Amino acid sequence: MATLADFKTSEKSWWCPGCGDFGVLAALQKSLVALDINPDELTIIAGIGCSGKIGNYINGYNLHVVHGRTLPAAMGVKLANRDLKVICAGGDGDAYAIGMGHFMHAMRRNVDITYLVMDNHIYGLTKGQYSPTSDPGFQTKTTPKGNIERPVHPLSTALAAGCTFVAQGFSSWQPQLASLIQKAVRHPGFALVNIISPCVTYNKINTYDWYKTSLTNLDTVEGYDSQNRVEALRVLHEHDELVTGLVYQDPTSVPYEDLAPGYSKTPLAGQDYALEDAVWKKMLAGLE
Amino acid sequence: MATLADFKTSEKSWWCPGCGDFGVLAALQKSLVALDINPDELTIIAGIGCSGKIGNYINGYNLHVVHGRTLPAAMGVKLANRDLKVICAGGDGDAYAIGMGHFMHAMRRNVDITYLVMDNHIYGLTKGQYSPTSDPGFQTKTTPKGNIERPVHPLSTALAAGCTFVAQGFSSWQPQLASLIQKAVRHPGFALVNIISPCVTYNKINTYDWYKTSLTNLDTVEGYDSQNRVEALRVLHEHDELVTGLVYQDPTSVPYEDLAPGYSKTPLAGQDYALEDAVWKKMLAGLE
Amino acid sequence: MDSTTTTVPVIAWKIGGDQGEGIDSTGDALATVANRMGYYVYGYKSFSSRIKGGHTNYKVRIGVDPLEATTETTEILVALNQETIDKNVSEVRTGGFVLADQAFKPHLPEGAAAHLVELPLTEIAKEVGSVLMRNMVAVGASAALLNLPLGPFDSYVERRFGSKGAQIVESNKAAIRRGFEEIQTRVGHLLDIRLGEPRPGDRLLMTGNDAMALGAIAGGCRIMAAYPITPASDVMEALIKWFPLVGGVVVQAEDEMAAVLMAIGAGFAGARGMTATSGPGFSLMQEAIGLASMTETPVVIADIQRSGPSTGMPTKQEQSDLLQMVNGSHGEAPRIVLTPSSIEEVFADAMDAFNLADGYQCPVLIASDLSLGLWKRTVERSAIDYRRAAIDRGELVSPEELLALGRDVFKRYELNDSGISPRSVPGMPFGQFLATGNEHGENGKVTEDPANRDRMMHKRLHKLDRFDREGVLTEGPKDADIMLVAIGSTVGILREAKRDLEAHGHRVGLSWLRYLSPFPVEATRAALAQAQRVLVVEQNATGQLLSLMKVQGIGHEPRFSSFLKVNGVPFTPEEVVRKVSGLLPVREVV
Amino acid sequence: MDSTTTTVPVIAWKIGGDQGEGIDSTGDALATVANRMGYYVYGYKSFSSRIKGGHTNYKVRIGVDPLEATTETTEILVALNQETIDKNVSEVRTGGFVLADQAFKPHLPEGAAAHLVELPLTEIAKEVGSVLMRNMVAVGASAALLNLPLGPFDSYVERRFGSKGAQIVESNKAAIRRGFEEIQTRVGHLLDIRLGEPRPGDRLLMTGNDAMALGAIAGGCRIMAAYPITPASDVMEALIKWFPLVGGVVVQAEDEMAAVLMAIGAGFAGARGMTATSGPGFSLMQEAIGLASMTETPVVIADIQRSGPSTGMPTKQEQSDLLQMVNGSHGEAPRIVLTPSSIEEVFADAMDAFNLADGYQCPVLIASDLSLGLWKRTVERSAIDYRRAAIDRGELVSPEELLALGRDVFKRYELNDSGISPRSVPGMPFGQFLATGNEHGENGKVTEDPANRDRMMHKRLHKLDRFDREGVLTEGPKDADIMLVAIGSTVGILREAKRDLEAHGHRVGLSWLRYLSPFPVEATRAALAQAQRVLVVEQNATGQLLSLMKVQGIGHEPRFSSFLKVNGVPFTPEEVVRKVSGLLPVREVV
Ligand SMILES: Cc1ncc(C[n+]2csc(CCOP(=O)(O)OP(=O)(O)O)c2C)c(N)n1
Ligand SMILES: Cc1ncc(C[n+]2csc(CCOP(=O)(O)OP(=O)(O)O)c2C)c(N)n1
Ligand code: SF4
Ligand code: SF4
Ligand SMILES: [Mg+2]
Ligand SMILES: [Mg+2]
Repeated sequence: MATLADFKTSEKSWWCPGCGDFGVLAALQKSLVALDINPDELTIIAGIGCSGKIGNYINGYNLHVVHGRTLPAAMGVKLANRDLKVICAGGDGDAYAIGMGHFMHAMRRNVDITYLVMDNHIYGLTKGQYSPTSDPGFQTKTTPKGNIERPVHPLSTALAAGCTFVAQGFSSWQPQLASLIQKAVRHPGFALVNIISPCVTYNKINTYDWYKTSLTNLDTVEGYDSQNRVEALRVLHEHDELVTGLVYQDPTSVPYEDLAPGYSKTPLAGQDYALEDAVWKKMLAGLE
Repeated sequence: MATLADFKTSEKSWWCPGCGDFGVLAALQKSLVALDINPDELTIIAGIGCSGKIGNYINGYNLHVVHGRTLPAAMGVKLANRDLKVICAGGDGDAYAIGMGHFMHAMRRNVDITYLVMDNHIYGLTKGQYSPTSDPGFQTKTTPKGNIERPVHPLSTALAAGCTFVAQGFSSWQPQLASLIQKAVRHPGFALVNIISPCVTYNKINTYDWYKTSLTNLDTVEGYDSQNRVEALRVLHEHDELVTGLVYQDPTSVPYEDLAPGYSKTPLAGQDYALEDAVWKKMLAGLE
Repeated sequence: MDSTTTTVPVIAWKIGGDQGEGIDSTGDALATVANRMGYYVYGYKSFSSRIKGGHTNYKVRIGVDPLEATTETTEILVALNQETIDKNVSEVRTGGFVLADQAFKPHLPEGAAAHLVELPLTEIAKEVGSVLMRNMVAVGASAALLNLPLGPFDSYVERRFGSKGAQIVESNKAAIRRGFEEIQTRVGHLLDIRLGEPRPGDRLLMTGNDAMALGAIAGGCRIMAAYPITPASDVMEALIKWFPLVGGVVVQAEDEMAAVLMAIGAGFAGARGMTATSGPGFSLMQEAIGLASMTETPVVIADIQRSGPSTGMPTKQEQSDLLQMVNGSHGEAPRIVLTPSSIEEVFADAMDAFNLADGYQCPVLIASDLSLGLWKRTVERSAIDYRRAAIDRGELVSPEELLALGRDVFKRYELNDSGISPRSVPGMPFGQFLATGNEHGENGKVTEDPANRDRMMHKRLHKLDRFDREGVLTEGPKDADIMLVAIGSTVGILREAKRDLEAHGHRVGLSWLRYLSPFPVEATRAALAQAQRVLVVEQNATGQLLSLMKVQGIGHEPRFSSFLKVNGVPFTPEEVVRKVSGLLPVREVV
Repeated sequence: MDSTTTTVPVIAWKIGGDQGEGIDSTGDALATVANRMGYYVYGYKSFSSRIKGGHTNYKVRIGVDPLEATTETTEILVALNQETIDKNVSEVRTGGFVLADQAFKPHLPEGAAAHLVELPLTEIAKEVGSVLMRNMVAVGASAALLNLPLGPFDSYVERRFGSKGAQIVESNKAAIRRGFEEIQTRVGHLLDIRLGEPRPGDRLLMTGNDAMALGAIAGGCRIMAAYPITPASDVMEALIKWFPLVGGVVVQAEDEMAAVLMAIGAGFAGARGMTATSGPGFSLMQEAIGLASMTETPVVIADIQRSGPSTGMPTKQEQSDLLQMVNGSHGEAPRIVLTPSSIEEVFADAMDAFNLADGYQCPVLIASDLSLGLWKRTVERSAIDYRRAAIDRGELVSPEELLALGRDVFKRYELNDSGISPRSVPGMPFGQFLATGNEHGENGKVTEDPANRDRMMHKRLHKLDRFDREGVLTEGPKDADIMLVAIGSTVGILREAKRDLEAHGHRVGLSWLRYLSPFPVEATRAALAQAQRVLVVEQNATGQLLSLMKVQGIGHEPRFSSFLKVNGVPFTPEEVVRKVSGLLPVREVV
């Protein structure tokens, strides 16, 4: 059984002191231990951004892809070796700007992937432009007069897209976040955990303090039913998505891997790819 | 005032006889007349697919772009000349597969564009692969054993994305479709009309007859309130999106053009771009 | 009239009508039967980016020797409408036949050299069951004109329609027989030529796209992700059909960027992944090619080129993505670019591509083209052999080595002489590493150290220095009067032209490049050094292959010239013969 | 000690510390003041793809003549931490100074040739208000060492911090003064060199990205869409600042494909649109470039190149997207590629790009690079003149002509000698047309007719035949001992090297290409014909510029060679001098 140390690397962090991403990293590492995952079967597919550097700090097989395209790469990884634990991580720009198309389609396909979006409402690494989740009116380098676009609502969007597991955590609320990550990894299908992860350098509005007073913890909402999609949408609307906890889980979720016709039950990676003569003949039969 | 003839071209249609796209074309042309639009101020930005050929049959300024990217091109057109009527059209693959990211972001920006998605649940032009709106179990060239992906729900997705006008029409129900298109064009902001437009060649399941018995016309639903987003989501869920009519309109919608700081009130196209010396000096002042 | 009939090695047959009228399956029926009888077949379709309506035609050349191109003349034209006659009659050679449906009151234009045979195709079809059978009646009539026996058609129908029930089988058979008899009883065998005897063998009738899919399967590919696009879609569709037999999986991606990233993800995770696309999709994959190159992740990308730029002419032939294949993606991202020139080479290259991708740990691009991808041709079964090469995963670190190293020691990008570092794959204890598109050190960690940068750029760029596949193949004399040079489907065309030119007494060579990256500089130089003249024949407008040669200092001399075509129609051997004849002094046949 | 002080034309100052410690604004303060005093300034930063932490430094060269590069030695190093000393002291020349904050107990390594001056920077900062003022104390101390008067610093502070209230202004002034006095009283002016007198003029201090934005505005650009990326983001950010003054609009797009399509849409609709990006984003724009080229829609795309491939080293210099700029996109898609080599040329090219895009109705790419885009330099105000060229919209059909034609007659793609067809824009009656990425006829309608295809390909490819801008600029003798050749920011480096080499008696020429597509074949040949040797200096690994020359038959001879660098650090003039000295026989200074 792996320990916390097993999931750490010698790499020194490149994040600013106080960055919310430290909390995401910590919760993830704790969850990996709690889930009894083996570092060799762990794959982290990370995007480009401050957030995307998370892979550098976790001992696992890490693929750091081009901006916005973690999810298709992760699908390729999972389908190549269905025994692996596949975790994607990236920022709100990576996920919801350039990555939006892949995000929507990954949810529809329901491959067994956990997606941690480290949402700071800003582009950190490129030094402070607004992001798709930035609030209206928010002033940034590219919105000096305030943001005029309607923000993406990741959770309602995920529900509309048919995502089978939708949750939101807060980097400061470690126990809940860690428990959400664990549930997400255990979920058989695509699991989104949008994680509020404040940027202390470029976002002086959506700060730790601001969130602490704005967020509603769904765990404390009496009678909240996380299996009711329509109800979930209503509650999200009511709270302008400022909630944490498990928003929705489809208990009947069957992952893509189990539905794909003819797809190998054992990992494709590591097979010898030998062909049987009879199979080859069968393929060629249609060409005679 | 333009007549129907003014919006026709000499081009012979390349669609299969009976294709739903004929109905979309007809309703659009009728609407253009009813809206008293001038063919010179009409721009159609069309995608790639059978559907994308619609621009070829309408007398207007037509930009036939690369697959999936009508909406950003349309934004460029509208911002270049805010006096133009900007209509986008394309298929369900163009809109919701390769174009999904742009679709989500165009809705957030709320530029005054009308988007007609000609939805046949199939890739027509590439000869019958399943599309993002294909039903589960649907057998196509690429899903010989039946589709295993959850379909995109364009209307709920649009609502989640903050779209300020969401409607669905049916190519066979001309009067309603034409009226929806007119409302959409008049709407100050981004307007989505998803149009059920059967493919008679590659989709033998979602046929005209099938739709005629499956669709609920919202115009006939007593008390349906098209200004209530949450209610709209509930009704869509209830009918699995098989409805026609105006699903939602935000009466307070202000288009992007009216919010962009400093953006010219008169069309940018056609200006002489002359600079005043004082303005130039002001710009250079920060570089002294 | 047998006495006046010459036996010929090839006859060309063509059927034309509107798209959506079953032209494809009719041509396929004839081609399949001829192929099974032991003839060599080459099929070629002219079609548009449109589903129903609009003229389309399918030409099938049937011969006693291998065929590799379509040509300018036709012996038998089957016309389902007048447009077909108007558009195609000029290529029907004197004495040839136009076989037309009475129903549309066909007529030949003034001065046409062909015979018109009006047949009640629609009428007969209705009699035997349904107007849909019209094309089958035409097939039967064609068989009679071609002097082919009916038996093989019967077995074709049984195989093809067997699953649809006895009635369908019988009425199809009847349609063919009625067409056959109609010719026999009404006109007899009127062609002044007669096809030579077939030479039965163990052969297949297939396209380059079929070969691509089969090569991939044989090469160990088990994950394919693609987005539909003409003329590449059927690589995906073939794999969807065949993969379930070997446990593989195809994902129809949301776009080409997703498709190629899925394939890269698969490569990272230790499986063999690929994608297939055409120009527009290939342009969208440029960023990802850089990622695979930088992270040294194996991936195979097939580009079935079509007419560009932009949407261009989606159903038309071209070879104009070469420069993008070699140089596309920002920065300097080493890759391998293979250029198969025949269906057999497509199979071989597709199969080898996966060993090469694993072996050199880089993206392998396969440059096919529409003609090579879509047109059916007779191929020896022995050339499509899954045992032609063993699966070779390249440099992999062993579990034992990793165990000996322990945690945090393994260097995924260790520098060594070859530039190829043994890799680990997820699941191997102590093999963890970071694969990143950022510049990185030997252990994979991101670093901007200038000295490391130099070393890593050198490693990636020079690992291909040892690439040692045969770069150029040549047929004919090296010191030829003229050396024809090409890649892709143009090579088959040149081979047919070469035969003709040789018949006219010219000493003609044919050289074709088997890959463009790394560029086979020495092999190209050697192949072309002695030729009097060199003609680089390309289906593009700017001479991209010659440009690639010129960068290497090959092709600047006046003995080099280009022959280019970009109008969407493949070169014909005849065109090449005319061009070459214009360049060379006339020679007597010896 | 004035007597022993030599007057020099340039002094280099450098400040180093952790990222996020205000190194940027400190360097800017000194550079701005020096520039306003009439000195010429060149700034250069070394930074990482990281927000806080990690070493960064900012070097400012201050001189009495124009400067165009960063060099290897430094006279004054301001160190805010020990790492700065360790990493940079080797470049401090003998007699130079290391000015360090006492707070971290600085020490010089064994054998360092510099003087260490420890100052209580932090302490003084605290005294005048806040530890944040530490850098300002260092600025003051530097001013004293450099022998600059305090007055200009006071006015800088007033301008810079005026809006933040009198107290901030005063405490900043105090910090600078205290630093200044500290040097004066504690060490005096110890440098053995002294900067020559400034030559006041009307100058600006700006980056190439500033110039890009200003050129765009002057060129009539009013729509810009982009996605943030280093080192291109500040083109967008500058336009966001300036566009409201002229009614323009910037859209921060969701990705680069959206950005370029927005710019294309704007061009179609008759406005002038652009986008700016760097390698990864540029790779994503390949498909769209083909669309603009095929539809003959004007659009301007700036690529501020950085180290590739893939994510590469995002904050490091490189010039490795050249081949993709010239040949990227599938098929054959004509475009113009401009290569400015200085901030002034960036301004000129950005401005002209819009006339060229309208004039040739095609995409215009501007190849800038990180060094050119990000580093501030002194520029004469007269070189940044919005009146340098009139707006020229190119061939436009007039409303009268359209009216005379009536409906359905206008041919958007009419064939003519120039290949450039007068265009209409939405809003013009009877000017309607279809702009499609499919091949099309003169009226814009889709067609696959082979003859039309040939004509249209010819039209698009050959309209650039008349492109007649000056292709190559040369300084120095054409029959030089060595001709240095480059593009982009490398040119300024070579100019500095050339001066040095000349001082050593060499006859050196410098040629730089002003565009790469269409390739200025004759101009390049002419410029290089007479040189004894030609050295093509490029900041990439494979010699892309030389490759482009070689395709044209230029550069194969042995007198040509390449000097390449790809480790992320720009060439220094010294490096070039050493390289050239190695190639040339030693000459006596005459
Ligand atoms: C194709 C491409 N475009 C742009 C960039 C530049 N880029 C790097 S990170 C980033 C966005 C960062 O924002 P986010 O995803 O929210 O991550 P954060 O830094 O806030 O964690 C961008 C635009 C890139 N690397 N690649
Ligand atoms: C980048 C790119 N990828 C793929 C294609 C091929 N392609 C043309 S149309 C189309 C999809 C057609 O489906 P849809 O958008 O639903 O339109 P329909 O034909 O059904 O109206 C595809 C994949 C392309 N033209 N460009
Ligand atoms: S810039 Fe913001 S997101 Fe990036 S490391 Fe710093 S605090 Fe975190
Ligand atoms: S294939 Fe389908 S969508 Fe395309 S034209 Fe025919 S009926 Fe319409
Ligand atoms: Mg962010
Ligand atoms: Mg469709």
